[in-house]
Amino acid sequence: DGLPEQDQARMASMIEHLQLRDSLRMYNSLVERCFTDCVDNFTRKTLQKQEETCVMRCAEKFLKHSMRVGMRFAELNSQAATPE
Amino acid sequence: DGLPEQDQARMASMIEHLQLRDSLRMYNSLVERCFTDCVDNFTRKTLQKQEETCVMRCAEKFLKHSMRVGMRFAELNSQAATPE
Amino acid sequence: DGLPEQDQARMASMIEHLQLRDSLRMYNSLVERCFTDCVDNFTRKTLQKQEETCVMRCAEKFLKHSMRVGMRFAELNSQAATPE
Amino acid sequence: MAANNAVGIDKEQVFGMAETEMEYRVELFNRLAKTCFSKCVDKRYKENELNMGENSCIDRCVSKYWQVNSMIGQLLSAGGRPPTM
Amino acid sequence: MAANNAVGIDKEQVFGMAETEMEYRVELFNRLAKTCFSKCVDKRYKENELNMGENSCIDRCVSKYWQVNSMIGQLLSAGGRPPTM
Amino acid sequence: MAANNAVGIDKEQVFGMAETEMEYRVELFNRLAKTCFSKCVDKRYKENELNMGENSCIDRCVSKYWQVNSMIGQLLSAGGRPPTM
Repeated sequence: DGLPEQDQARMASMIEHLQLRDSLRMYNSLVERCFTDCVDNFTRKTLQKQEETCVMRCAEKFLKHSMRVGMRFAELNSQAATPE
Repeated sequence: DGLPEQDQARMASMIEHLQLRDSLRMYNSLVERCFTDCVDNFTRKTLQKQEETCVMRCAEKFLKHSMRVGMRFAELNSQAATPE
Repeated sequence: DGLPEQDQARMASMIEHLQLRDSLRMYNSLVERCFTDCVDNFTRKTLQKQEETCVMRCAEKFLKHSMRVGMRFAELNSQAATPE
Repeated sequence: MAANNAVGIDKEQVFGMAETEMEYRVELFNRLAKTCFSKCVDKRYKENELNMGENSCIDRCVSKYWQVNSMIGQLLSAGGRPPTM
Repeated sequence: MAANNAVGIDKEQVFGMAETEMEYRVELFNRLAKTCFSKCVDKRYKENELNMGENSCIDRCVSKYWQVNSMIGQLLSAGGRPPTM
Repeated sequence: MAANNAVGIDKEQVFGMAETEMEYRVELFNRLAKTCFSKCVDKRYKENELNMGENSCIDRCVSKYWQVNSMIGQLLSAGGRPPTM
């Protein structure tokens, strides 16, 4: 609030940087999870149809799950007036 | 030792920062572990009595465990005269 | 490429720093994995012969595995002309 | 010059703490999400929608995780021991 | 002075993004390696060499992991949603 | 000015290495603690104290983990290969 303009810019840039880093980590963890849950056959080097379907459903479910958790999390965060 | 005062302050501040970060991570991992081990029933949205008991015991055991490991770890570290 | 010399030095130093950090993490994760897979008997405080053998094989296999994955990963990376 | 430096360090600390606090929240969220996904979502992935049972499981899971987080936070600060190792 | 600062911030961002990009690749590699080790390598560790079956499993595992990575990357960018939370 | 900068970079490297070294030790401790907790502590949590069996298991687990850490450290440096990827 009372921060000088330059510091506000720096804070915004830090937040942006953390968000980018976090979304890349989420991407990595999503890939690992769906691969682990859906791919178990290594007799061929390309995905089979049902593996592809499984991966897409897994990813979509995970994203919907994240959005739902995000909403609930935000509600609880806002209820906790002074979180510290 | 031979560091200028300003650098000593910076080193101290870095250590403090790492300790804070590490203790917050420990807090997060403790919560995840005790939740995972103790909570498996999702027919209600509040913790039941025996879940609460389980969580508290889990957390206390984990902290005692950490302290014991910390002591042993320090002993081994001090035995290893030149650790690198 | 077009970076001033000073910035190139900084970039090189950053890469070196990330590589050091990553190799230490790999070391930690290798130790955890081989310990978890090979050590399960806690009636004595020193490793038994067959635990040692298991740990060494595990570590060697893991390193060979990492190298193989690294080669395949590099091939795929170079095929993906514009990775972004 | 010295005063300048002192201010410089303080500002670094403020930014450092803000960053640590944000990292903490992000990690809390990520662990919560991972845990509730494991507890609530059927890994056979027969469809790409969350069904009603999964959705209510998720809501309750988030609520309970939050409670556990508070309980352990209180334990850590009550022990005279702030959440340090 | 102001211009100087602006340049300073931009440069920080460039270095910050390069670092984030490298961290991303390292994490991708590490998760891939961990996952394929779990899927392909016999945990009894009867020898210190990877046998032929393990080696071809690893090659296929890397190839399939890469495909899954691309598929999910496309899903995330297609959703209008760049890979953000 | 150039000398000034060179000194600046060196100092950054010193701080960077000190930080990396500390992060390494913290991670070693955390993985050791996590692993020995899994191996030694009964997950039914019937009491809030560690019993004698758990305590001696923990002591031996720490000792063995330390040995494994040294063995693998030696393997990595012996291979001519410092612990790099």
